[in-house]
Amino acid sequence: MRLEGEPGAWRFTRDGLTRDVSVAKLPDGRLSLLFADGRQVCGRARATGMGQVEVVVAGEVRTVALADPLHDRLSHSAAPGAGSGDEEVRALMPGRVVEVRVAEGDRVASGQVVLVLEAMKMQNEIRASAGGVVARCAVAAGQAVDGGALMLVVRDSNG
Amino acid sequence: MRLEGEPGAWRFTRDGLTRDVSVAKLPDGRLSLLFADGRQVCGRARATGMGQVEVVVAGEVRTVALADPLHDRLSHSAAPGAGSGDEEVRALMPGRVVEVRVAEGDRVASGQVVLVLEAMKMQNEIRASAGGVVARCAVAAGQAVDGGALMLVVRDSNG
Amino acid sequence: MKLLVANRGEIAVRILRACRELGVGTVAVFSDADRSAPHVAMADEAVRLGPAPARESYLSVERLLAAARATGARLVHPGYGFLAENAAFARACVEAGLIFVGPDPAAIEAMGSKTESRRRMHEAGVPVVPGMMKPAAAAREIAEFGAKHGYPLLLKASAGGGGKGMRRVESAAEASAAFERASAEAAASFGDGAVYAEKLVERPRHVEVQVVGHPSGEIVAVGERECSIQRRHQKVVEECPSPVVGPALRERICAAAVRAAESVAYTSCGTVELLLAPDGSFYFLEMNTRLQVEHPVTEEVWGVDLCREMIRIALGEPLTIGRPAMRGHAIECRIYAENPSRGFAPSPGAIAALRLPAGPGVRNDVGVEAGGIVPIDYDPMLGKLIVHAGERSAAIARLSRALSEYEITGVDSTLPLFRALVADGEFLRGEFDVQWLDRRLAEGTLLAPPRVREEDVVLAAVALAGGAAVPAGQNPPSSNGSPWRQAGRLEALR
Amino acid sequence: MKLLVANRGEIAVRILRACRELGVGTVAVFSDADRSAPHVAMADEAVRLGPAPARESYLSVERLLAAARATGARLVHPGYGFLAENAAFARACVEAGLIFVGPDPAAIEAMGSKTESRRRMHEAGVPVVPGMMKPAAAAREIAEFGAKHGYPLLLKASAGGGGKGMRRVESAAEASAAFERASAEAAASFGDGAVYAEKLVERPRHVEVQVVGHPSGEIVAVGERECSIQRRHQKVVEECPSPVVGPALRERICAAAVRAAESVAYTSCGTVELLLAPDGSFYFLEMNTRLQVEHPVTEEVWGVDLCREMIRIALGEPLTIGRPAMRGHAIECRIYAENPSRGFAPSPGAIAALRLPAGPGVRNDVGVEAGGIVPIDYDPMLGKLIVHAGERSAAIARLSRALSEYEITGVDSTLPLFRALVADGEFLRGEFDVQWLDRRLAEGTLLAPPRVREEDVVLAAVALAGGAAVPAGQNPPSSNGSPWRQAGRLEALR
Repeated sequence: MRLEGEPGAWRFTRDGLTRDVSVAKLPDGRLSLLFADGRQVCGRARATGMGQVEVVVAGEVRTVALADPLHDRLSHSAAPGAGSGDEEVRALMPGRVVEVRVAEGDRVASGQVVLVLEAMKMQNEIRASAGGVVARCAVAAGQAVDGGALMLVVRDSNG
Repeated sequence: MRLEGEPGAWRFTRDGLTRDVSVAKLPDGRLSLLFADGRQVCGRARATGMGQVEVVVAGEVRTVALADPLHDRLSHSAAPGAGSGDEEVRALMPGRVVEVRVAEGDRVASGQVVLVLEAMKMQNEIRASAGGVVARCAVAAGQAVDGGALMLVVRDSNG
Repeated sequence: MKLLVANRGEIAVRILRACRELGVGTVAVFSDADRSAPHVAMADEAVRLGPAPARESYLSVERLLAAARATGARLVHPGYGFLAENAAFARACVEAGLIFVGPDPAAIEAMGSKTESRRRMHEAGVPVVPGMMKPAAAAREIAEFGAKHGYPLLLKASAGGGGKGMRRVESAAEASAAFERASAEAAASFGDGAVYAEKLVERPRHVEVQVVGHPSGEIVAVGERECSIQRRHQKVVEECPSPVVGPALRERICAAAVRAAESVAYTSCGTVELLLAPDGSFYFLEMNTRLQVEHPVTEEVWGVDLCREMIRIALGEPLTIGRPAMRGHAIECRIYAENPSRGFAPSPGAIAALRLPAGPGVRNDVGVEAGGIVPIDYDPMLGKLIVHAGERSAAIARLSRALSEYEITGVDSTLPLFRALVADGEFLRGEFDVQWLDRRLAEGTLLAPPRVREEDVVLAAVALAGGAAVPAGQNPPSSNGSPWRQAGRLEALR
Repeated sequence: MKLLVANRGEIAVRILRACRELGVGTVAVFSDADRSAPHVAMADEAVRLGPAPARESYLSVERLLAAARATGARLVHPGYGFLAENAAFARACVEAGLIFVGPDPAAIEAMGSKTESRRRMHEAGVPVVPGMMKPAAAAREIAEFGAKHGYPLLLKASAGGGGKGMRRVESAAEASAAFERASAEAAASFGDGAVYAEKLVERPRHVEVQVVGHPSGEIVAVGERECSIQRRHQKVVEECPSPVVGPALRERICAAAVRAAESVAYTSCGTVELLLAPDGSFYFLEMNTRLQVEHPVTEEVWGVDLCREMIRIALGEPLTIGRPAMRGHAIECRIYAENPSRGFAPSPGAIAALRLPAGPGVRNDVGVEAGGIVPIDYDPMLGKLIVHAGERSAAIARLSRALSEYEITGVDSTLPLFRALVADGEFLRGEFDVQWLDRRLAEGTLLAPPRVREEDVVLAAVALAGGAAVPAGQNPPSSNGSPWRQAGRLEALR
């Protein structure tokens, strides 16, 4: 699944099928999605945590599992940073840091929760994708971050 | 006319008559005023500038002139400050400073607009009540102020 | 089966609801001003027509047909206004293989022509306002016309317009002098002294009959609507039934309306508009070959669903309307974004708050919502409030109650006019005619400036001073420590 | 003239609206949980009763009477629930010089007693479910009872309860063995072998008749309501008319209901509840001596205003109800803050969004609003959706349409149940009885887990990625500079 574009105009690709969708915000907060073939869906979506998104369409509530990939990708491990073996943990979406569970110098294991990021009202546990030592912690609890912002650098202690 | 109390419970006095009123905010933003005798008024009020307040009760729009006194009293010139001849300009209501038109050291004339304070969605020009020199400017544009907060000190240049 | 609604606002919403209830798929169209409008949000599919101006969007036959093609819509419903009575559009739909939800284009055309429709009414035995077919050659002809049709008459300049050369004639004795003067005036004004006489209907009411025709040839009249409350020929409040129409008159006007519809083999919902004189005589005005704005009052009182019936007819289904019977009284208020205290100046902009009334006998047909924008490009109608109750006085009481719940802020609205009406003695007694509202507005005896009450002052003062504590069950605000809030005191407000 | 509404929620709002339409002043009462509730905001005056628990507020006779005294209210309307069928409260109102809007306290008392009401029905010739008046001395008595009243029977332990010792008897041949076993079982369970027989009404429907009585002695029956869709004996959906009651049966049950009301000289709005067997026989269940939750479906179909009539009667005015006639079909859904997928667990809390349906044939009687709190202290009913259309199938289509517009977020609601109902074949065919809903819920064949659609996934992804540009006509947001927003790209969501 792949979503490209910007607010208002998106391209959604899944299973090899691509759909262009124009999106407008309605006065009551719902979104109107208008597909290129004319079909429309109006509704709300609210992240409820654990990769789950609650959508409300025509008053009906359904839960969509955007599952682990989104969850994981709220931070992403970017290309090698300053030193080889460094893993940069960046925010993929704008959000707010709720909790930082590590400090510089801490050892972290692969998969360990390093911080909690709130985005779209969903609290997301961000895990280290590899073990190492926290080389840098660029954010503090309560801080707002832009999408793409560097939050943490984990240095491969073997590197 | 005199209004004493605090949010939720007020005492209103006019023409020698005193009325106690309990006030609740309704989910849609209206206020419910409940007088001691049981009578109730529900509605909205919005300052429209120039001391005018638009009230909406049972959907009917009426305009109340609270006139200059309120306007003026959004800031008040408090008791003498540090030095004799000092005039303290304080915010009488919580609000946000929209614009500061003077800097420390500036000469101001009596009646000159020194800053603009937004309170209850109304932008209010705050004027110096006496001429002098700005001895202190304690606020900046964009800053939120509590009721009672010191905003400016004007020193009587003759004092 | 899919239907394209070639309209916007409340009537588009009304049609979309009918489609949903019928299980018919829906296509909305929109201009750039309406991307976030309720009628778009309610449709299964939506197609952009073009920029905001109606010429480039809702009035563009070409773009509407393209939208139908693109979505595979089989039916097109024009609503009212825009292209609803445009025979060329109806014809273009049919030629494109679409079903136009309305009468045959020929019926639209015939009724769209003043002269052709009068001719047909004459043939069908439907009364039209009597008038001389050609200019009077002499004063004697005026007197003869008056003797035949009764006084007063109105002399009109054949070449005239705009009231010039018009002259009232009260009796035969005045005929001669009036003819001379009107002819001289016409000659001076228009270079042509020709004048003709028409019967003058004084203090007329606007009463109209709802008809439903079917391709089988069956035509049913569904009672009348009273639409005399008008502002400059624009209906503002409509009622069903008319307070002055009893069973006998109803039978007569319904029979005439059926004859009118038959004269053009009418096959959809339509309305025959009549001028009703105080003596009970009535005259054909015109026939509206579409669903009217005010159709809901008929629906409420007669227990029919005109919008549904109209679509069913277009789908080739039989009438389900049967022999409906009246029950109770309904009143509709057209709520416009206009300020009645400022000459009904349009008030486009953003709707801040919108509180709709509810409960028994209250129907809201609304095309906007809170936070939405009222564009400057179209008719500024926001929606309609329809009330229904057991009898007229109860309906007015219910209307008054509903108006007390209705709140629109951000834009001006005609709500204050309706609040004044429900408290007006003449309105309560049903004593009005088509000029009544303009007369009362001009006199300044209807819209009193609102009187500020003591409670308003307290509300204003309290609101500005900080209002209420936080509602029960909600968290206290994060801000604190305001000394002013601790012991607020706002002196000498006035 | 001023009326105090001794209730809260949607029924308080309903009564306040009726008062406003009648020109009667209003006093609301509230507990600390309800200071900001709609029923308070709608009243001319309001009085705090006490803390949230009903005992200390809406159930406190003393505080209600004090509120009436303090405000000078002359009438007290109890609504339904709380003190509505409490004869002591009605009597206390009368003794305090107030007008209780309801029947005479004696009528409340008589109908409140199971034995007394059965006795009166017997005298009035209103059928009650036949049962032996004392335990059977021998199996022969069972067979005699069966011969007289027909099979199947139900044997019940005199000392029993909770279904223990109950035994079905299909025919005379089974009577003897069943009696022995039931008696032995009863003796084992309760130490008392006494059993008696009652006629077993199989697959019964709950049908009830609306009556309106007047002090003049006149009592009018206003047709029946079908209330068989129940969850554990609690009505969830009501209709008017019943899909299984035709004109002949209607006449019979209405006549019986009038006799029932006459037996207690009933002088207000009330309801005679009946058990209707598949063969058309019916039996008195109980009489509710108050306005019912489901009164709106009768109002819509019969064109009457029961709430208004009830207050008018209390004011000593004559009946205006006349000889009403039926038209169309109405359905009511009770919308509770409960989760039907979790055993109807109550869901108190703050209502985030509340979008009400509107348009033709839709009535909202609602006691909450967006942003309001549903307290844990009271019945979790948020309000009622009532639809009305020309016939049952059209009413269901309209209900389905209205449900597609209805949105409640923040708390769970019973809306999903109604959406399932309007798509269910048995419901559409009217094939249900009082156990039907519980049966279908237990089977798990009614509430299917919602199926996620492709569009839902797109909506979720798009919303999380930033959704829409700013609506036309509004200012762009002040935040900027997010590189992600500039060229947003959210890869590999799944």
